[in-house]
Amino acid sequence: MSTVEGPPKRTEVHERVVVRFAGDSGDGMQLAGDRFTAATAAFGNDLATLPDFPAEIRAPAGTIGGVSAFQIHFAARDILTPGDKPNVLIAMNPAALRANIALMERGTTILLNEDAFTVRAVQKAGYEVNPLEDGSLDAFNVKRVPMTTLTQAAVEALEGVTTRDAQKSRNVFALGLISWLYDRPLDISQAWIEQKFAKKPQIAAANVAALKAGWSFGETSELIDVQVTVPAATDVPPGTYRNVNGTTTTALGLVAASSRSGLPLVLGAYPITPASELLHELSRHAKLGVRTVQAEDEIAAASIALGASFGGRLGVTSTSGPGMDLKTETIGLAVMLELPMVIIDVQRAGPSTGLPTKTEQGDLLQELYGRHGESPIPVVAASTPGQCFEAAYEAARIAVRYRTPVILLTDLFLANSSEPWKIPDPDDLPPIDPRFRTTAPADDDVFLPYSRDDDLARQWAVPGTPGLQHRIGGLEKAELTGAISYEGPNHARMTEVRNAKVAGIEVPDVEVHGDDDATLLVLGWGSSRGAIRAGARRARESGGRVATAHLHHLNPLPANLGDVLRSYDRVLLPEMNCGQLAMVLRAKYLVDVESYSRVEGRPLFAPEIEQAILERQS
Amino acid sequence: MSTVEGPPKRTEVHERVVVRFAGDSGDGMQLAGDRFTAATAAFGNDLATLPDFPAEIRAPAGTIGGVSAFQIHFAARDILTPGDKPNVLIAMNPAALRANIALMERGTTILLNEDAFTVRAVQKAGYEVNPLEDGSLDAFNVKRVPMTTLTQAAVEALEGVTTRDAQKSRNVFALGLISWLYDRPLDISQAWIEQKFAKKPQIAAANVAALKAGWSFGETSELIDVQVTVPAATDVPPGTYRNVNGTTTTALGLVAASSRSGLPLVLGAYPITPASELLHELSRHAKLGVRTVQAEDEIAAASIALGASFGGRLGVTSTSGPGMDLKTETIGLAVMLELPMVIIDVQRAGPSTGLPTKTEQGDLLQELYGRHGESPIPVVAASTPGQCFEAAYEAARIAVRYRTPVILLTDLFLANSSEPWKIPDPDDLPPIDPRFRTTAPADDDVFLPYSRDDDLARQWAVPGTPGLQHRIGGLEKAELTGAISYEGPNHARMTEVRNAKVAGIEVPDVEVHGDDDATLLVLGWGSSRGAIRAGARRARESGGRVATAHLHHLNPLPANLGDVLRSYDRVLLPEMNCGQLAMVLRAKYLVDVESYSRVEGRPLFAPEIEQAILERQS
Amino acid sequence: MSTVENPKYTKADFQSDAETRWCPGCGDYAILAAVQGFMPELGIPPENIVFVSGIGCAGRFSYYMDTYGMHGIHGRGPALATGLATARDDLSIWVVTGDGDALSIGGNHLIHALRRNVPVKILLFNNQIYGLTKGQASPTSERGKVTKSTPFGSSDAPFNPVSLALGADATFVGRTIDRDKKHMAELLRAAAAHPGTALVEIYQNCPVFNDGAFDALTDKDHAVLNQIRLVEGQPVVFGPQEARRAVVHGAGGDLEIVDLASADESRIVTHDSTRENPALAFALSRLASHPDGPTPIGIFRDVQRPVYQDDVPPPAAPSAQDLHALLRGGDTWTVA
Amino acid sequence: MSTVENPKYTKADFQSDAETRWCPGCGDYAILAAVQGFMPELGIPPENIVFVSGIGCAGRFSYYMDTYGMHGIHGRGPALATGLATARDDLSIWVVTGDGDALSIGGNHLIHALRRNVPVKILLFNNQIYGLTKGQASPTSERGKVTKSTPFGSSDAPFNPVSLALGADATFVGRTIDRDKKHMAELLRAAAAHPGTALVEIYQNCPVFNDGAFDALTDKDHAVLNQIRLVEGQPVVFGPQEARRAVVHGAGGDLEIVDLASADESRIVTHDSTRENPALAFALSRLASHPDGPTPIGIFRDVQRPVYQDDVPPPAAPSAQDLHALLRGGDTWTVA
Ligand SMILES: Cc1ncc(C[n+]2csc(CCOP(=O)(O)OP(=O)(O)O)c2C)c(N)n1
Ligand SMILES: Cc1ncc(C[n+]2csc(CCOP(=O)(O)OP(=O)(O)O)c2C)c(N)n1
Ligand code: SF4
Ligand code: SF4
Ligand SMILES: [Mg+2]
Ligand SMILES: [Mg+2]
Repeated sequence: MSTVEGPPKRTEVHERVVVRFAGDSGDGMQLAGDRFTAATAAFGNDLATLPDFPAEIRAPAGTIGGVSAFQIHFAARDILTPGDKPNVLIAMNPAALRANIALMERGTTILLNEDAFTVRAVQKAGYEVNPLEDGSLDAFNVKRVPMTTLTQAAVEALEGVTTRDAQKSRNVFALGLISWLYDRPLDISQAWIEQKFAKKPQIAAANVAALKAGWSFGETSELIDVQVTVPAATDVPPGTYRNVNGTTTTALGLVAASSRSGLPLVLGAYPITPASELLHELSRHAKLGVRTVQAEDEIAAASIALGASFGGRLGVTSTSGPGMDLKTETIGLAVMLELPMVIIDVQRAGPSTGLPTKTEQGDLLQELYGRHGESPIPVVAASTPGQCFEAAYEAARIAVRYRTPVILLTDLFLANSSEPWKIPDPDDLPPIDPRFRTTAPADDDVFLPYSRDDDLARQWAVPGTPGLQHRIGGLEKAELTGAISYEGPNHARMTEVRNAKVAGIEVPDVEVHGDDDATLLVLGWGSSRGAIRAGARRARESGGRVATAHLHHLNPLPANLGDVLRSYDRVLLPEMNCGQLAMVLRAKYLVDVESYSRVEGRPLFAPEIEQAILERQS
Repeated sequence: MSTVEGPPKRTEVHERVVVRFAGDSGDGMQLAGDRFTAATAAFGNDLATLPDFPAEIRAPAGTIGGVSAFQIHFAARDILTPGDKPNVLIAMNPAALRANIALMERGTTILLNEDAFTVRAVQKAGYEVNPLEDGSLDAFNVKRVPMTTLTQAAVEALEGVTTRDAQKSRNVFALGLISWLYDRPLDISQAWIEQKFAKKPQIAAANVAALKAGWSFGETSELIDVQVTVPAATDVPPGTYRNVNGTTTTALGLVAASSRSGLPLVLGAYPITPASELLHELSRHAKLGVRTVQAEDEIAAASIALGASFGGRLGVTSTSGPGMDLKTETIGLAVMLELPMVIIDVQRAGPSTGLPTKTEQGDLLQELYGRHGESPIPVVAASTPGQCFEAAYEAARIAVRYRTPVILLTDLFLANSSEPWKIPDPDDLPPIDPRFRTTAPADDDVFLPYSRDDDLARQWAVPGTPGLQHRIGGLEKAELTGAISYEGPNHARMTEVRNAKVAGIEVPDVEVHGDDDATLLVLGWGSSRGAIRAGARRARESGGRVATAHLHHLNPLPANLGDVLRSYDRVLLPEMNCGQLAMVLRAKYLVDVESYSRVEGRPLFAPEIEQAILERQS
Repeated sequence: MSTVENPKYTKADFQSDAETRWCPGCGDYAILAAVQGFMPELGIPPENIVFVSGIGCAGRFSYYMDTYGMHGIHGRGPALATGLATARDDLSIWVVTGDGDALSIGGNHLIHALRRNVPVKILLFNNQIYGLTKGQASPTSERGKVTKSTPFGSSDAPFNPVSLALGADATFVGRTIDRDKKHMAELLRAAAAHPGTALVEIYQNCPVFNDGAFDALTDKDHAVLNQIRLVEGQPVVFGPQEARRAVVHGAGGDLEIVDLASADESRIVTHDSTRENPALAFALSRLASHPDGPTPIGIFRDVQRPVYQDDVPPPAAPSAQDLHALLRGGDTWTVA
Repeated sequence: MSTVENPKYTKADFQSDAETRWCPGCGDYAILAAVQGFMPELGIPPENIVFVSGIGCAGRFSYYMDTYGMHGIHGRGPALATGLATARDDLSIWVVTGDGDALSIGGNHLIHALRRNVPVKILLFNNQIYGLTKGQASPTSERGKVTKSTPFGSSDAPFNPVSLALGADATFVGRTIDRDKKHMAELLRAAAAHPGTALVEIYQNCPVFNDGAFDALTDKDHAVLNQIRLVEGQPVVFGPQEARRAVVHGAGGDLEIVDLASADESRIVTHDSTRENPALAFALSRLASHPDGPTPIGIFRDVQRPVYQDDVPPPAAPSAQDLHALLRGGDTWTVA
């Protein structure tokens, strides 16, 4: 590469850009993506990101199965999804190219590590012939960058840096290059590197050198003729922000609920993809008083949470599909005991073991109806990475206020994707008051653990409280006393009370957005929110008229929902399942809700929603 | 008692009678009821019976909690339920009287063991004052029979008979008395006693003596002035009959399916009330080749059944509510593996541990939707004790034909109650052909375990078959090959195929009975069939117009169901739950199905259905 | 848990007003009386004591104690109690379970509680049968046992609960008998004093479905012949005066039972439940695979090991400041 | 299962065409090669062999064997295999499981399979970590282990799988090492020959999440120091020629490790895996609670006990006549 001043560059201004980093699991693409995200956030763009991990632990290096990718969508205006079609693909090897080429539209840019396209590597990726040679990439704007060589050259000079270190900093070279391409400041990344490798100065040096080499290659090489700027977003409300994925916000929401309620948080969990991350995240907060138990299985995990709740703590358990199956019986016990408990299901794709690294919304009906007997449970669903905070907090609030297990639904997409999140002021959060029963009854009367307040919430007296010793269990209980009762009429009354309590939970009305004159309502729940909003926005831009609404409470449903549904000619309900919520709404409101169903293990995309809307313009 | 000829007796002819035997758990009421039932069946009446066990293992003798009862309804015409209001109550002690008096209408007869009404016993039963003395029974036709004394007297003469033996044959005295009252032959009971106690002749003698004493007391005592005859039923189709409860017929249906399909039966089960009886029943058939495993828990029980199915056997697992929760994950695996498996849920009342000895239909939604992900399963529900045979056979047939787990729903009421059952000719049963894949593919092509026939049933090749070795598991499978696939579109197709396979199962159209001009349809499923039919019959007798239909297949639903529902102004759906099937039908057909819901741990009664119908006559 | 001389509480303080519902003559009555009688010794207020139980006749136990109580679901008692112990380090937590509850459906939770050394005391009522479900074989029923579910005899070999617990690295394992109030109290005392998980197997007679299962150890003439009472620091000898027998280290390394008279003094086992190595305790547990002959009762093992989560900060709700700081952690930026 | 001299089958007959998907350098590759290499010895046609596995990296094993195979759900392998063994007595059934799969979620099924003595062979790949879920502590991870789920160190004590199995009355328990193809083959051979349940613990290195967990037994210099190879009928001695050591019966009855030179011949343990009493096998298993020092490998126990359901009639579909008779059983009456 020439070290003399390079040619002058064109610069273009774009409103939104989607960049995708792809390489072998070992290539550190997630890190490159993270850092680029941090710089972009600091720069002031709105953004959304999505990592795309390989399903296999570590498929052989260089194979399709081993490709790991990270996508970021950033813009000068608020954005709602990590984007569908990348404008730029960074491919660190042939497998990365082959695995992602299908996502690229003609005319888009592909930055690839030329050095990696050896004969062996090309074969390993499953190519017959080298794609750089058979013209199969002609439709794209391909930039071949000898990243390995350049990184090598940049770092070999340094003291005590091995070739291996050089190898490992290729990703940082790519980061530098892409930072130049989109005119992101280097200092943030550099500071991060220096702090991260503070203990290994030569590694730090190597990475900084690679970072700068990437930048200056962009600046000087003829290969790259245009620099793109995406102006900072202007429509961002003021406040302090951080970039978070749904796992982090879920953890924060729970810790916030613990802090605000004064109830220590106890998590019982058993590792499972993708829910494990929440266990990892909460385990790091031990010093704050959070207790996590890696249980022997999900049954124990749920039981541990429930045991903690009985002890007057905030008992939480988290898992994904197969684990939910196993928690069923314990959740049913919690329904009978009427104790607060939060169960988090980070949904993944498919029945049985299914597709552990893909996303879906297939567990809704299980949460609503998956227990034997009449066993009602409130269900809350999060809609964006940031909103997981509120959703988790709300789940805990309902659980404590109404003395009931609450299921919080998120999914793999929410858990892994990230967006800038305006950090809330804890004091603005609704209070959570455990309202423990602490006073013993007067001598001549007895404590009635199943007597209730106006919310039908029962009295909660915890061990250690003098004079309130009592026994509860899974057999049907007599009204008020909670003693065992086999009386039919009592069972009927208790069944009614349990139903009424959940049905009576106060939930906010659903809000409708969009065109007043719209005859089509697109209703959603969970992680499809961004895609639906974006799809509707696009549809409007192409002249469509549509209203949208999104549900965060799935049981009970908002009081105004029936009227809202009836006020439109057509209601379309996109779900990443075979129409589960649609069926619930049809039964409840006898409205002909139309289901838009996708089960491809991926989030919904804005363009398909846009199209679905436009197809339904009357 | 006087041994001289007693007074001449009036005889009355009744069309139907309900008799209830009640006593302490130790009093042998179930046996007395069983024997009376046998005699009545042999006599040629149609009948239905229902035992009513105490919830506690063995509550202290003489307490309400320890009362055990047996009810029989027999008639000269076909009957449909064990009856609601008894005409005669046999009460062996004060607790039995107190526990059952609420069931008796004024004017009905109460035969009680006078000797048992001691001061202590009366208190133990929870009476303030002796009900024989405070006039509280004036509304009834009370016959005080000193059963203990009379039995004593009858047997003390005999060689080597202890007072204890005498005590223990009080129930047989009652049997003799009631046999006289309804003019049942004694010989059958006598033969049974002699055979049962063949090894203990003096016990046999004591019981026979007690039996006869009871009879002659009826014949001779002034106390009993009328003998009732219920003529043999005339509308009974010819054939060989036996009296069976739903547990026995379920077991027989499974064994029949095993015999007809040639697939050895393997049951994996873990004890639980009321499903344990099925485990006990099938365990007795080991000599026929039936293998039963009492597993360590329900998860293992289901896994054992599924492992057996993989081995090319008829894998079956049986349980009740709490156990269903635990089988969830394994059933999901069976859905993915597409292997035949029968899961039997003998429903009991309530969520969690609930009311283990009461009946309910609360598990329907769990069976339909209780698994994570999109996990469709056929569901069959039995409607009468006898029909459990067909239902079990049908569940096995569907499982084998379509290679799918099938859930069979029965309930505690069906499992315990009995009725005469016309023994079917096995040759009339539909064939079950496993259609194993046995031929290895030609050298150059491969075995495709997930290739399908017209029913979408996949190829089933079992271990031991040369050349067809293959691997299957819970991860999503590639179409045809069954290899692991993480491809989104493949997952969408497989989800569709699994849904289509179950949706495409051939089930007979639902039949409508009753008045052509009816505008009200009463639709039912499961054990409510008898009550609905009887209720409708009564309603018609009092001038109501109504049609009835009953579902035996809950997934998929009969093809004509939508049209049937739409052809009535009103559809009433009685269920022993909070409207579970109603919600499914509303969602699917957008018909305003009205739910009649009872969750009192008891079967539905004909009179309440009759009333519900009459209230809805337009 | 310190036991006190003049207890502040009486047996009555631990008797709830729920009517006991076991069959007449059930061994559970004796155990209940013994436990209620022992509780005052702990000197712990009833409100700081919790009984967690599973499902079964044994499981009903928690209703009869006037403490806090949770009647859980089948087999999950140890897991529920683990959650409670994790959440609250200020309580005395007891689990009551049956042989089916603890060893069949609940086997996994039991062995994991034992290895973790969770601070709970587990009372296993072993009647070698399923009582509540009216008489099926349990994991401690002998091979060949005829029950409702095994009409031709069970083909499973039974667990030896003490061996299983030792194999799971239990720090405290004891065995006692429903009929022996005094011995039971000793074991309850030692279990209560043990910092980690204590498992106490209690042989319990079920007169209705498995009557006499423990006659070899309970009825007058046999008890003296068959009870091998493990006494700390004492040689392991048993049997009537005229025919004393001893447990000795055999040649091959196994333990053997020989006549005391003919026994080589130096080979007689001296009982020491505090040995770090569970091998000898295990060997003792193998003297009887089933309680139909000479069977050891008493404390097999009682050793110290870090108690579960004693090494982590106590559970607490984060302060407002901590929460504030936590929310603002990581890279943040401000939009004016 | 007779092993034959000139096997009819070759390794290739047991290799499926599925692409192996483990990380480079994973110990599972070595185990796969060893098992595929051993299979021909059985002389059993591939179609009569079934591999059942749970979930985990280890669980993928069944896809790579060209036999019948079932990749089940997490922890349920032994239960699925019990069903298969109950249904079919003509198959050679193998279960492949991991330390989390077998000992965490699946612990209960494992101990029950062992006590029942179901005719299945269980290969437990113990890498002392959760591999597939990317590195959490497992029930065999050492106390204090820092993992993603235990950032401040695990506070659970680990299981010793051999001790646990012996406590559960296992009839066959062995231990081997992924790197030692020959030793593994010996254990597979013995396991295959055992009529009941055989549990073989295989120490397996996970280079990605728990690299070097077994270095004390595998890397050249340490192996000779720490491998205590149990050889039938031989004294239990180990270590390099210049520093041989012996396992002896200690005074108190525990086993001790001493220098061979100074050892009292008569006290040196002679290995006998066929002793009815598992006490000595258990004692051997306690020589190392964790494989970081001298650790026994080989066959701890191999005894005969009735095999599960060998005592009941073989599974069969009832004949038409039997069915006819059964339906007409009990009191019947005929209506003309
Ligand atoms: C999930 C579940 N499965 C099965 C049952 C039924 N059940 C209740 S208690 C019990 C076993 C009781 O035996 P044991 O634990 O020995 O207690 P015991 O009654 O003998 O005291 C069973 C199988 C249940 N309640 N829940
Ligand atoms: C019910 C259920 N819970 C959790 C998981 C997630 N999971 C898959 S494998 C595994 C543990 C793997 O560890 P191990 O058994 O030691 O096998 P390894 O990967 O180390 O070979 C877990 C927790 C699951 N698949 N199913
Ligand atoms: S069944 Fe047995 S254990 Fe249960 S209460 Fe009765 S006697 Fe006691
Ligand atoms: S994670 Fe570990 S155990 Fe799993 S495949 Fe990779 S190296 Fe092997
Ligand atoms: Mg028991
Ligand atoms: Mg592992």
